[in-house]
Amino acid sequence: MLFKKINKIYDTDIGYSFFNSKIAIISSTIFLIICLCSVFAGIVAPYNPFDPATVSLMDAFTPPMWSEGGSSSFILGTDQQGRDMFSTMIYGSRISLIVGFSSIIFAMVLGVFLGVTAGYIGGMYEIVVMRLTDVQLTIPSILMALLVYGIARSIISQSMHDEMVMYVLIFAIGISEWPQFARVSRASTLVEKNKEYVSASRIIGLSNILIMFKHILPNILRPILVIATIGLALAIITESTLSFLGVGVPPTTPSLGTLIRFGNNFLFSGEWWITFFPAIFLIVLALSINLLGDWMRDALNPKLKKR
Amino acid sequence: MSFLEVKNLDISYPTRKETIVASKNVEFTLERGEILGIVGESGSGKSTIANAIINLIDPPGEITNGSIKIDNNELRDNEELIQKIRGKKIGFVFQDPQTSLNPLFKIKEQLIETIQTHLNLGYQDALKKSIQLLKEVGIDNAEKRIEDYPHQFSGGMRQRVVIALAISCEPDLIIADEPTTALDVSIQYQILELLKDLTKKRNLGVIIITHDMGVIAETTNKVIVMRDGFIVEQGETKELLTNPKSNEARSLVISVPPTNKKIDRFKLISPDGKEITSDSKNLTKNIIKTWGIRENKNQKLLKLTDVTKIFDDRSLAINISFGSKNESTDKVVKAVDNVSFELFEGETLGLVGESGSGKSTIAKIITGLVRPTNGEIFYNNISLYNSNRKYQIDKSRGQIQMIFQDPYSSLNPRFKVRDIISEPIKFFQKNISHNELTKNVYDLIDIVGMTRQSLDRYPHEFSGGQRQRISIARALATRPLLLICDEPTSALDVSIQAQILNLLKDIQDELHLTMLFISHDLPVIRQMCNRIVVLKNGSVCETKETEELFNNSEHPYTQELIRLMPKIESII
Amino acid sequence: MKKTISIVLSLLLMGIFSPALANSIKWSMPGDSLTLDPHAQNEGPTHMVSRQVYEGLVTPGINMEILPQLAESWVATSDDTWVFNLRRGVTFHDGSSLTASDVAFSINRAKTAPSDMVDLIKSVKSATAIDDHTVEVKTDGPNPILLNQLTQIFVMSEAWAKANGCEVSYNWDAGETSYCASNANGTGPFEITFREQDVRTVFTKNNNWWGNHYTHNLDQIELLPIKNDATRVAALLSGEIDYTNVVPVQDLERFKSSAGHVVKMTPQNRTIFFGMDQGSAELNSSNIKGKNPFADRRVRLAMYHALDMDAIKDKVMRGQSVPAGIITAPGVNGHTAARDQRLPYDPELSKQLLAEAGYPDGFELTLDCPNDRYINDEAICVAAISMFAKIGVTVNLDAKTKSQHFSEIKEGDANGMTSDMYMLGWGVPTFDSHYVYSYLFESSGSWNKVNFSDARVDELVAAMGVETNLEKRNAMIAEAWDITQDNVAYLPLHHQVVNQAAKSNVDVPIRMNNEPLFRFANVN
Amino acid sequence: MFSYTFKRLLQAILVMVVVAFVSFSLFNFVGDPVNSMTGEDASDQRRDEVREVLGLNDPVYIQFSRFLGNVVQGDFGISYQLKREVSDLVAERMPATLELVFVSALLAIILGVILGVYTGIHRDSFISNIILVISLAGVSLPTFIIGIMLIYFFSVILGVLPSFGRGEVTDLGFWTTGLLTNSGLKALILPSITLSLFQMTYVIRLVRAEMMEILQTDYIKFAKARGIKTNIINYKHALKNGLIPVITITGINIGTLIAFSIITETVFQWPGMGALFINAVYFVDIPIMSAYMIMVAFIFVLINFIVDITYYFIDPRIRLKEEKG
Repeated sequence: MLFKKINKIYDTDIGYSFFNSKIAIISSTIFLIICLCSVFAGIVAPYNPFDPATVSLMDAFTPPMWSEGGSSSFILGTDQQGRDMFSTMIYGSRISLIVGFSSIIFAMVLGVFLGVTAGYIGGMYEIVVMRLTDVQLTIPSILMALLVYGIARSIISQSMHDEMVMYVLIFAIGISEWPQFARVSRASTLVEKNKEYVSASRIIGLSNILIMFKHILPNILRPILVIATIGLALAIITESTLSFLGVGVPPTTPSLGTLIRFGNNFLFSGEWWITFFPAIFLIVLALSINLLGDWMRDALNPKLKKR
Repeated sequence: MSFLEVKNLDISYPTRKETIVASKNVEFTLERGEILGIVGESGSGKSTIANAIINLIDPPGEITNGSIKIDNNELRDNEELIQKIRGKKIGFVFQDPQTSLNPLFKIKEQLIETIQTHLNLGYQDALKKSIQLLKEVGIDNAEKRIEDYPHQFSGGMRQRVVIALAISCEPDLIIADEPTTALDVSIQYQILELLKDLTKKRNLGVIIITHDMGVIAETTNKVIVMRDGFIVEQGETKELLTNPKSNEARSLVISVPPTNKKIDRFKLISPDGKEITSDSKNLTKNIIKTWGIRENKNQKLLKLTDVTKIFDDRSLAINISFGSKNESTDKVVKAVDNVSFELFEGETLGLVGESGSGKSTIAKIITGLVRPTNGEIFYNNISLYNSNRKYQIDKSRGQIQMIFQDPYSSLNPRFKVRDIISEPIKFFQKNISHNELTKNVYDLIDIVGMTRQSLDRYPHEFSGGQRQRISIARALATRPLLLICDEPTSALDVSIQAQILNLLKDIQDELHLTMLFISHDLPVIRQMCNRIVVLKNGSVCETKETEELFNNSEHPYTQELIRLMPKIESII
Repeated sequence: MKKTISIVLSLLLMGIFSPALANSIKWSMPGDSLTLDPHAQNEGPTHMVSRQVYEGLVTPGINMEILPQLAESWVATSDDTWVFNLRRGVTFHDGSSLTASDVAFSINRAKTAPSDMVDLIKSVKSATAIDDHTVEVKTDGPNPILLNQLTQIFVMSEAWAKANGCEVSYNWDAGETSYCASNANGTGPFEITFREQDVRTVFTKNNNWWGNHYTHNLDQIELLPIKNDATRVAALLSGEIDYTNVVPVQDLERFKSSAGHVVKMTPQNRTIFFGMDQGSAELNSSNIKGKNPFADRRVRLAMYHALDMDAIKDKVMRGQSVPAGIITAPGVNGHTAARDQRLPYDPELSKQLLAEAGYPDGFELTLDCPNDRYINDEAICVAAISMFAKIGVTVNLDAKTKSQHFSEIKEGDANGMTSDMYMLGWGVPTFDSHYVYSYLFESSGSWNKVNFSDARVDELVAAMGVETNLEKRNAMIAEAWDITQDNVAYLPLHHQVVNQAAKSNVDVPIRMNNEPLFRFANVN
Repeated sequence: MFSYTFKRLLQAILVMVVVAFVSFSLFNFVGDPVNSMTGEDASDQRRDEVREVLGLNDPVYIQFSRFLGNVVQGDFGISYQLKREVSDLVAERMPATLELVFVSALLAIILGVILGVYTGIHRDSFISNIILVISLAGVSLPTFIIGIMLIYFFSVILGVLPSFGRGEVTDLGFWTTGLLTNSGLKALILPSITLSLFQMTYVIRLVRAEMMEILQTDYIKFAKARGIKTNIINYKHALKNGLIPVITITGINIGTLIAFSIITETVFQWPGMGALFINAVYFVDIPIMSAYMIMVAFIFVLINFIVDITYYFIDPRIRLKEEKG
């Protein structure tokens, strides 16, 4: 049954293109492994670095297993607080991925909703929405995120900071990414709207909501999926950059960017592994998503005929 | 030895599943001064051959066998020679003049560039020659217009520019791939005349690739009929058209709507040469049972009075954003200008006109897709627009349905056929039981001549004709009284067109539908309609009974349209 | 056109062939001086720059001992009158001679708003020039630490200040500016010859300086502020700077072991501690409602015993700290080695204490921490959190930049919620415990944000402010410490250590306030 | 032409007003600047004085209208932290940032277009694939990691390039430039590479996709059918069409470059506006933050205005459309 399903997927153009692209297979495998690891972090990681009770400061700065002074209980060594690097990275990637996925979904829902409605309804509403994206675009993502972050910190009660910070990050990154989705989905909607199946639906008398979200939306998902993928990588990088600038998640539950930020302080003092492993991990994660997105962009582009 | 000799030509496209044979064993010759037509339905491989001659086959296609000789020089696999003769010895004309020219370069630049590539001319001489060429292809004020960009020319003019480019370096052979398909009848006529003229004057060899038997009849000396990559028949044009021997050629010829008479149904021939007869009566039985019996009372069903539509895009002018370029233009267009006509139950009214005549806009106004600027539309004596010019869709309750031109965009690609057909049923009968719904869908898919298995497939798995059948089934799902057909067959091959037209006629007869049939194709209109409204630039030229119009039209525009339409009978 | 080209060319050549001076030090620290006006800001880096250019009547030496500078000698003629005899032959950088009226002018300028030094020398009533070389300073009652205070008061040229419209200092906080903010005219061993704030400041040797020219051999100092720690370390490693007085502790080892660099360190007059709100009825961030766990001394003691400061010293501070038992630094009056002895690290005892206090399963709360104020502040907090976790107390960290941190401790956050537990560091510029009490322990102390309140302590603080009998006063100080230490009013962490790193041919003496004295620096 | 320009100008002003509004009203919520200025041991009375002097006790709308009036005159107020005219600070820091952004943009566009065209034309060649993989790595590498890596390698290990600052700068009166001195140019190398890498990869991918699409259009096929030489087709016909979106992306990316210069300037201690801004964020220095936001938006709007006008000259289709109207 499963085999049949795979065969069927293989039969489609996208599936064929996927199974014949080494890059697509490798990158999606890596991405999948990272995702699975972070979802099942509790099982995969030997320690729970987010539970301060299990961390012993005396273990701090243990080098990787294979180095002199390394310990077999810490494969990739420990950080400055004595947390197991391997576990911390897995738990950290979970935060990076949660923030990345959530902010992109947030941006996507908001952007696609505004884009589709703007493209379909048109008129004054469209003008307002598109002007909004213009204004949004004049404030680049990092800047926007810094702004939102700063504001949120000052208006949210301090005891709530830890719980809120993740939502703040998600909101901050998401709010700076939505115009991409709005633009693309508006442009695609403008194209789809003039197609005759939409006219047919209107003649039948279907409501605009139904036409927009049942008929048009499924047809504009491809370009949206592509920017969502690229955007995911971007969101993860933005999160890590914010954490690097010191405005990210709290240091007791570090994300990859926070780890790099702390590790960076130990780059010259010989404890290279504290920054090296998270950096490599982040690069591999972002690279695998980007490669996947790149492949998808080419594979889903109907204008590029296959050779 | 002929001027052009193609022998034994095999072309194939290897894909991952199979190797598609685009042409097999193709052999023909062409002399100077001769016009050869290659005709066939879509996918028959006719364009591939044209591309093969100048080695412009899209990858991964390749010539696997055979030879192409021009003046006894072998072209196959001789990239160097081909590069030299492209543009020089062989001129090429593509189908769509809108996309054939680089939008960012002036006509002048494109012409001079081509001339200087092949002829040893200085800039001034090349410029002079370019102007000369433009004059030759019939562009007025050539000295000035040569400074223009492609988008400043109309479609017909652009095609003239393309032809000027094709003949710019004194070629011996012109290959024209569907050169007039994208053009209106009157322009088509002029372009074809131009080609004939040039052939004579310059003693050229010309290959015209087309699906239009009328064009073949009026233009060519010799003709090749292709199907599935094979030449099924070739010969003198007159001989072949009057006495086709192969089934394919016969099918092609008899499917062409006659321009001089009205026939009841098209004869259809299956590939093995047998005649196909349809038995729609049986199929419509169930539908009639669910719909109830309808009678034609010959009452006025639809009435348009003084309908006007002005497209004023200036209101959108502010809508230009950073980076993204806006497509609106600042201009006022009177698309429909004071149009009035009536439509009676059971009749088929034809709306005919060239592009820009406003015929599609009228259909959109009737269905509520576009709001009229002025005028009233009455359906069963009820106005469809309220005082705020808002469309009252509940007034017609789905009784007005439409079939669209493009079978590829008129079905939602993400919906299964079953969902496409059942959606309108469910919309009008919210409480319909699952069984009844299935039964309804089966009836509809039966009536349009499709198998029930097709219900679980997606639109892209079907051919254009099949999709048009699905469109018809969807339109019927709301139990309409009025069916508007907007160029329903202009994207289809001629034999498929015949099938769809037959189907429409059958359904109309059985289900007592009223039809508004919109087309630019006069022969089709003649076959389908009782009365005809001729439109030009948004206003009505004349309205007449069909036979009356074709035999005794009064308006000069109508007369010209009838005179210029390519007639297959002209040769017979 | 020709002219433009020649200008551009000469600029180019100047750029390429800018003369490399034989003995120069490129100095870097995270921040820059805020203003060159010596009285406009009472702030560390500002004084660090001013100290190279300006001089005071007296000055702290390398070991913070008070040394004569512009005053050769002084005498207290009564409880409230001091007479200073000025050094002769001292000239300002602009060539004018120093007179007593310059000194009186400067002291008066410093004690006149909008100067920022007003608070520091509140006790000075007046400064008058008796003759060209004698200045009389009157204080508001006896002031045992006047000399100490005067080390921070730099002397300007009266004529120069008046000529340039900065007779009084300017209101830096309100964004005013003045000529004296970007120009300096002192009597010091170096004069400023180029300044682009936050980017580059060049000090050149003052050949007319009155002092001993042989205590240093510098021709030029260049200050290049680099905020980012790693970048500053990289700059020193790559040789782009010669000296920095702020080194991340983890990089000291690398400089220590490098043949090309030298490292120096000394304890600092700043103690880091945690404050626990013991006075409020309920903690804002805690899961315990209706009562305040910190109100119970046993809980505070439990928190104390949970902290393994040796581990923090070893791992977080890389040995660069002195674990503290008292929140005042060695050298401050009232500090004793015995008091500075920490209670032992004993998590088992902590658990027991918590159980006794009625929290066998611990409780939860938020710790506020700065992340850019003290050495490794955030890392200390994170380490402490995992130590608290081991005794069952779940602490959430809220780390933020210093300005927000201090604002929230002082006035609560945007919703008026005060901090339950926070990190703070305290230095004692007066070297007397009274300073600590009046801010941190007195019921009305402006930084007593743990709401510690003890009637006896309040009484003692008031009394020691006016007590002139040193013995009696010291007894009061000792009693106050006994009470507060016994109460575990705060959780002392450690005394910070100052460190600096330089290329090995650069010798700048280290001082406990982290302020370099380039007149004692040498390049070999 | 006039109405076209006017329309765009109007839109630009509209966007600027919104940004100014956002900039002020948002920053009005952030933190309490008094603490950042006075430090932890200042007296309460001192705090109140400062508060009064800064006008922080006024209602929000008065603060805003005061702000708006000042902004129009180029007066952004006085920095809470640095206590200097923000306009002076910005004028002082702007050359550094603009030089860095300009050089990076140039680098990104020139290299990006060259590599993009190459990979677009030679779709499946080995070199193209290598370029693409490297370019993807460029997108996947966070700017700060690139900067740290470059510093570590070129400054600390090799010691050939400076790790911070602008080097020797030349003061031209209205502008300080690092482009005229050796050390200034050397100091520019690492930061500009760091900053441009991300954008360069974007340009490469954009140009590549655009070229690939254009090379399949009918007019390219028609040009081939006319016997036009492959090189002319690739580098004249296709390239000109392919460059149009590059102009757009340049407009949009200038804003991104300026924003990302925050990180680059932080890592390289580049004395530009970004470093000023991030410092301002840490210290809740509202005047600098709002000035920075307005400056970034202004530069962005200005560049896009220029881009729109450029379009008018490059793409005849737009010109015609406008002339008709």
